[in-house]
Amino acid sequence: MATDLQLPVFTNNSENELAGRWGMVIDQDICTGCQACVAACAMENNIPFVGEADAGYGRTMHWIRIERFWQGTFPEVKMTPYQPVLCQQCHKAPCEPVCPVFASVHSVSEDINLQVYNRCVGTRYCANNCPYQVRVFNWRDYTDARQRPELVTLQNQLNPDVTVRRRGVMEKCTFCIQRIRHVEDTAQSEGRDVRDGEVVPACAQACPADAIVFGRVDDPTSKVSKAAITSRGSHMLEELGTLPRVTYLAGGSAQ
Amino acid sequence: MSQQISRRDFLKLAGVGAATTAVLTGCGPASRYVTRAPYIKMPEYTYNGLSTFYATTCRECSAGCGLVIRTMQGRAIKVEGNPDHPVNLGKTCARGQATLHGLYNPDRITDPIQRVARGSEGGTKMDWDAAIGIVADALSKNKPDEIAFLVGMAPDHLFDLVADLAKTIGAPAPVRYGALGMFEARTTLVKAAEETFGQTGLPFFDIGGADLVISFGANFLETWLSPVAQTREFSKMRRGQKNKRGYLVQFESRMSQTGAKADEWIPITPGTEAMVALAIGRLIVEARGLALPPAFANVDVNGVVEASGVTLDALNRVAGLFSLYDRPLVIPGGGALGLSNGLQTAEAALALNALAGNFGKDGGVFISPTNPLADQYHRPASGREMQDFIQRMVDGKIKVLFVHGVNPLFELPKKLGFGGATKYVPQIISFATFPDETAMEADYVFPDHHGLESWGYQKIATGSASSVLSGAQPVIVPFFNTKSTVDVLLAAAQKAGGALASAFPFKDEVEFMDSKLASLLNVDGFFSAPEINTFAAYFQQYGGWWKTTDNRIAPSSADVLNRSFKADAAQFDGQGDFFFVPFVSPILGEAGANKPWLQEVPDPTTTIMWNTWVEINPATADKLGIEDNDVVRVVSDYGEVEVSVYKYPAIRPDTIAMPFGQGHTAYGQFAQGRGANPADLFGPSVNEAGDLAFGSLKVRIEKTNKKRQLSRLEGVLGVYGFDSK
Amino acid sequence: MSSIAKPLALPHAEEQEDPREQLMHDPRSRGEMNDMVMESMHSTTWKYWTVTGILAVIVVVCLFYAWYYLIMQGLGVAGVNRPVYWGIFLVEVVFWIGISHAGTFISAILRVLKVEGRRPFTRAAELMTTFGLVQAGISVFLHMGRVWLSYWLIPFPNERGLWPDFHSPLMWDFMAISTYLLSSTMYLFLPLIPDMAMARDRSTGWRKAAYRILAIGFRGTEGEWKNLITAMNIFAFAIIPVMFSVHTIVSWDFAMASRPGWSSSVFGPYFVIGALHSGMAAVAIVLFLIRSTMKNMKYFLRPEHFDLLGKLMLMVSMAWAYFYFNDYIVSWYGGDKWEKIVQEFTEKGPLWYLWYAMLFFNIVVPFAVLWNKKWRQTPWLLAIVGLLINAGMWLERYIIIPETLTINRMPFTWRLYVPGVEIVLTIGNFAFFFLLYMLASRFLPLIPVWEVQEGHESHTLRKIGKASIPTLSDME
Amino acid sequence: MIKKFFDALNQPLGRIGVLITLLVVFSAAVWGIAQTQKPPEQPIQFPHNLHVGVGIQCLYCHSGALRGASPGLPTETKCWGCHQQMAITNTSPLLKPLVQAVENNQPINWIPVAQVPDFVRFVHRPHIAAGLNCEVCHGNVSQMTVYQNPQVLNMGWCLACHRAKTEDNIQNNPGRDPAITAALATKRTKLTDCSLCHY
Repeated sequence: MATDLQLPVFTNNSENELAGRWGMVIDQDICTGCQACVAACAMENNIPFVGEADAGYGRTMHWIRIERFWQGTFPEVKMTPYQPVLCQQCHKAPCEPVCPVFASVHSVSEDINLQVYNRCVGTRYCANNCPYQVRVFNWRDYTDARQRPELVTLQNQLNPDVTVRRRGVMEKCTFCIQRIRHVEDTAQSEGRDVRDGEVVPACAQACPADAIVFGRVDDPTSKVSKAAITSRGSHMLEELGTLPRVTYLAGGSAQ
Repeated sequence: MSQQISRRDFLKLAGVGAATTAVLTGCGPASRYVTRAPYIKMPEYTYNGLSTFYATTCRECSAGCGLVIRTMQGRAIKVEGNPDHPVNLGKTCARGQATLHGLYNPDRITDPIQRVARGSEGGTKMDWDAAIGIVADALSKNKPDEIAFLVGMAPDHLFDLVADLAKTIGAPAPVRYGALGMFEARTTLVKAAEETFGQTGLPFFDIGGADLVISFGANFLETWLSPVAQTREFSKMRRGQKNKRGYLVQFESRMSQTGAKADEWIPITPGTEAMVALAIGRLIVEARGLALPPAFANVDVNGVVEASGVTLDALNRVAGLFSLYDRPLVIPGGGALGLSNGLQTAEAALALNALAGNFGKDGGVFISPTNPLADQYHRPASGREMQDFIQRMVDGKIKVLFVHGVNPLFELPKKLGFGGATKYVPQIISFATFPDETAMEADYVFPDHHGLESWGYQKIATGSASSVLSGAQPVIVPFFNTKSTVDVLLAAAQKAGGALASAFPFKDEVEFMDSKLASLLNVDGFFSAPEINTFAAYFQQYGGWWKTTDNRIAPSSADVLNRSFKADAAQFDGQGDFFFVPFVSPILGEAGANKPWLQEVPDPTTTIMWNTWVEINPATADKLGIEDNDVVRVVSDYGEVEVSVYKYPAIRPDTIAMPFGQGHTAYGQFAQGRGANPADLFGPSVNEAGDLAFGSLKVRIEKTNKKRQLSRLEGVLGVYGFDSK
Repeated sequence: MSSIAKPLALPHAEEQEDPREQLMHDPRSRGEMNDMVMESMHSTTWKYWTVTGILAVIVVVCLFYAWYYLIMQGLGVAGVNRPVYWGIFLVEVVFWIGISHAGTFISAILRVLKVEGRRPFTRAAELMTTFGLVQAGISVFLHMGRVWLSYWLIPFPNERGLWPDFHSPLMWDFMAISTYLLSSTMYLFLPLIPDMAMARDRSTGWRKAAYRILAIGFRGTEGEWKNLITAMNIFAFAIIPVMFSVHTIVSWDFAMASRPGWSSSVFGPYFVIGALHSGMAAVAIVLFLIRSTMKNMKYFLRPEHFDLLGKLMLMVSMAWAYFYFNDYIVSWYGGDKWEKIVQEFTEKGPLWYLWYAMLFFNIVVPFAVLWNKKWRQTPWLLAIVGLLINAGMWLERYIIIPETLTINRMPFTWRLYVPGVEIVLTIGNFAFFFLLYMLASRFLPLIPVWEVQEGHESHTLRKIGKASIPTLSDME
Repeated sequence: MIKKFFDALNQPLGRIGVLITLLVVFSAAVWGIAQTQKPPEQPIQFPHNLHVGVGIQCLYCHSGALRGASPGLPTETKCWGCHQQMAITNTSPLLKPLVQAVENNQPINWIPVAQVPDFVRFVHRPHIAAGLNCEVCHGNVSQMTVYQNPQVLNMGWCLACHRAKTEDNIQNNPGRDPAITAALATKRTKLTDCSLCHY
């Protein structure tokens, strides 16, 4: 057998690559924290529910969670603007180099972070190293209908485009790569480029406030690139140099 | 197959044997020995391996958002919003997303059942012919005025049929009820509009057109009226305008999700909203140096400051906002209306709108468009009407009760006595899809299809500027041996014979729908068609029919300001120390508790999952020696519940709050025995409009020395510091 | 070779402690020593079998059955959650690797430095190395979510063209631990050869068959001795860098991660010293147990050896304290927001008592006890100190892993860790270690008897001041 | 006793015993693996050779391959469409299951053979679009009765082709055109990306 000894090469920071490919803008000022994205994501990506005890112990499987904090005490109490936190699809992702088996790996063609479920051996190092804490682990066999008989009928809802994960596997937001792939495939079959706004992840699709915008960040005319150009924009934990692909627009009274 | 295949037959044939076993085996190469069953007869518009999308209407609440369901090989896979639908424009809420967990819920009632004894689990299975016979007997063998229909809030084709049916046999009109209607205080809104404008209809608040929104308790981002539409409008208000950011002020005693989005959240003593509104009006008039109109003449600003706990500065600031912004809008709603003076609050808020001069203008107040199929707005039953209904039951005036789409045993306050009244009704027939509390008490359960398996239309009450009739169609073949209630009633009418049979000569519900839709032929709208088959085909394809014009009705506002408004302090029942603020869980709504994924979606403000909590101000809790997760007993004059404590920073110290949505005693494995129901505490008092004054309660708290851990998404260590547990 | 050294007549005998209290002063004949060691291996009382049986039951239930349960149910039965993705399993890994360091340190470094006091207890320490590494390896596998795929960490050519990622510290870890396990096993085996030959010549039955294989034909010729000594010298020198690198690499699992409280450049030496700290203490416990439970061991293991061990423990404890505060002060002085929160959390958070307990056990206890020579020479006291130090070092790892992981850069997710099935498996792990040791104690000579004899033969007692010190004889 | 056992192993007969035991274990493993590779029992012993032999195109029945991920299995109505016109349908015992299924409106439960694991998302369309014929992967179906995979459908096999198609060599780039070289490199990045198949 001819063995290909080529190891995936970690990309350098050439200007071109820094431009990125897919990106997201989340406007915290109009996010109402309604959790539609959370539910939509779960339905699209076959995310299991874990039950009350595990949910209360930090084992929820949400790929996107909405954070909020309290400031001050009554009556001057304020809630910080809702902040949906999902995988930031870092260009220089801390989760990637620590995986011993390349299960957490960068997709060079799409410039997003991948989690290859079937390669994952469950060391959970990537989750430790993720500064955003957006990786979730299948602590139990949450999807096994033999162990959870209530799933027998519920599993009819599973999306056939997305792998159903079993115990011991790390997972995270994929920017709905099945939708990206589907749209790319359609565009290719029609002999054209992917149009702006054609790829819509489940969260952005559901968001009643239209607070989530998704698209190509390397295209300066795309909706997402335009939305990101504002003084309100920032990246989460920018100081770590992870080059996230999700831009947050600050909430509150900033113009 | 020789005869003409109706549209429904076609779908039925198409889906039989669709593959369900593949793709389910998970992350491992274990799928080798699965089998694949191809379609017997594939629908012609379906391709192997490609999804098929069906437009339909969401039935999770009565707002009626348009959905597009992605299906594959006969299975419903994903809920997406219908981008054309004027109510939601392609967006959905969490409840809408989880509707598939209702469709494929493991606890659904699979067959028609005759209960051995009321309240007992299960029962003997029947076949549908026998079931139809029982319905036919019930319709024909009872005196017409002893037949009662109790249906859900959504004004759909079933409601039309039942209304027609009742009219034909001479029975009392069907009663529509839903807990959301109670918490929204729709009757109060409608009554206030009627008194203020002299016009019947549900007020429409054009949030998207406004640049300043002042809300008195209206939780319009959560469950109030049409949340998805209002969220979209909110987003337009906040960031959709050029060079201007919309401003939201929220008056309420407990910070709701809407309050969390407010730029200014002003805690206010419950029941003082009306006077605060009038005081703001007076301050505006005074600041502008105008003559004081009678509307605001009676209010004493200093007295208001004292009663409401809102500082004069705050009142002045809010009054000042009216001059800073071009299109202010005042919304009364939710908890503020469910008080003994709720009608006053609604009217005072409308008076403020009148002062802002925004009746019938962009960013102002309208009357919601009337529906294409209705001449005027039919509001659901108010609390008082439900009390009358229950009284009729107790008096033995109801011999047979048909229940569909509503779960009065859970949704009505226990104190109203529906549970006790059922024993005076000899025959209760439920059409419930799920084994809810009322279905458990019914003699017969003839399960209806899930919303995604059934045909129908829904008359949209509000949420869109145009008049909308939303369409529904089955997206999959019925998963269980259920039958559409409309079909059951139509078949029963045929079986009963006589006038009934001739009044309803329809083969099935699609024909019935067509008969109703016929009035829309050749009417200008999103599409129009000259004959019914074309129209019906478009109707299914686009998920409904709607006008493309602005059909909102501008209210007449001539002399609102010259009326005199009252603003009394609200009356509170009971001797407790705390005001009680019940609110509908924004995630679960009234009927979401049986969907596991909704249970696991965290509450937006507290991030609690899977349970009920009571919100207490941390300072109050410390004073009482109560910690997070302590179980306390909340006691009102009418009942008590035991519930875990959540120390909520944004609630008045003299107020406690509890979400509605849990506390089921039936309703499937995910809902049963989980949490507590705040409606158990409610009293029977109603406000002037007849809506239940559910918030007019004073309760007290008793410690129980028990602890029950609440499941939170938030990490307590990080959000509240190391010291808290 | 000289004849057996005779006890010297000391000029001021009445002022001296009895010279026979030291092993070097108390030589017995070779045959006698061999028989004493053989007897210690053969004497199996009912107590021994009871303890072994109980341990075996514990291992089967708490380790193998619990592991099966863990694999079938998934890691949900353990206490790990978000954000504490690594729990007690990793604590155990670091702990056991730490324990394993003492063996090499005592055996290799002291051998290289020709410290005579090491002779009777090198074997016990080396066995600890190997068995500790076995536990560490088990803990690594316990920790993995899909352990049945763990062979993917091994670089082997496959049809997919996939390799493990050599960027990952876990990969280095995997390599380092397997190298260390291999080399320490070899290093355990080499000095065992003459003893195996000795045992072969003095036993019958299956033991003889087994020893015959293990002795690989060693007969004690000059050439064989020469080769053996050369091999041991090479190994002794070669294994020292391996030993230092292993724990440095283990520390890189943490130091390379971008977690507050972890990314610290001093972690390498700090972890090595920590490993020695717990390792020395563990040797003290094991020596005490051997001495008090096995036959004839009071002859070989004497207060002088505990004294030496006590001194080493004191020294390492001071070094550990230096490195700990080095790490602490740097992150305190550095003023990074998140580092500060981590420190505040460990000191004032809900688990503050662990931090104080750790400092007390690791610094205060050895300081208070080990300065006193008499106390150092009291085996049971030293064993208790060792126990406390091990508890302290276990807590130190607990603080570094699950407790530090509680804090991250997303305060919304901070959550405490409550161990679940880990506790059972930890019990199983310890039981397995002791079970292996128990079985080995009746199969392998725990005293490297040839080394002791070599010491007797090649050393004489010299009087330096008032003390008589065994020194290399002039002949060498 | 243990010694006796060890001693016995040292005898020639003992050694042969060890050898036999090892052989049995090894051949059981081989047999077990072989079992998983056998074509499964199908509800109808569908003769591919016959159907291909009369000139039916693959895509006539498995038309989904042109449009999307799954080529799909023909509906019963499609089978019946032809078969109801043939006399053999009513006589052949092999076709009994089809007749029965059609009469009872029952689905036929085929067992998929050319199958990738669930964590692999294989889409047929781009492969057809790239000009691959069905037999490149599925072998010469005209020679098979019940379909059988011509090779193990594993990742190495997929990747070998993805790599070969994108290699910068004489076959793919005869003129050493730098533009083609760049295009091949881009294509290779895409075709060897994990996210192409695993999500």
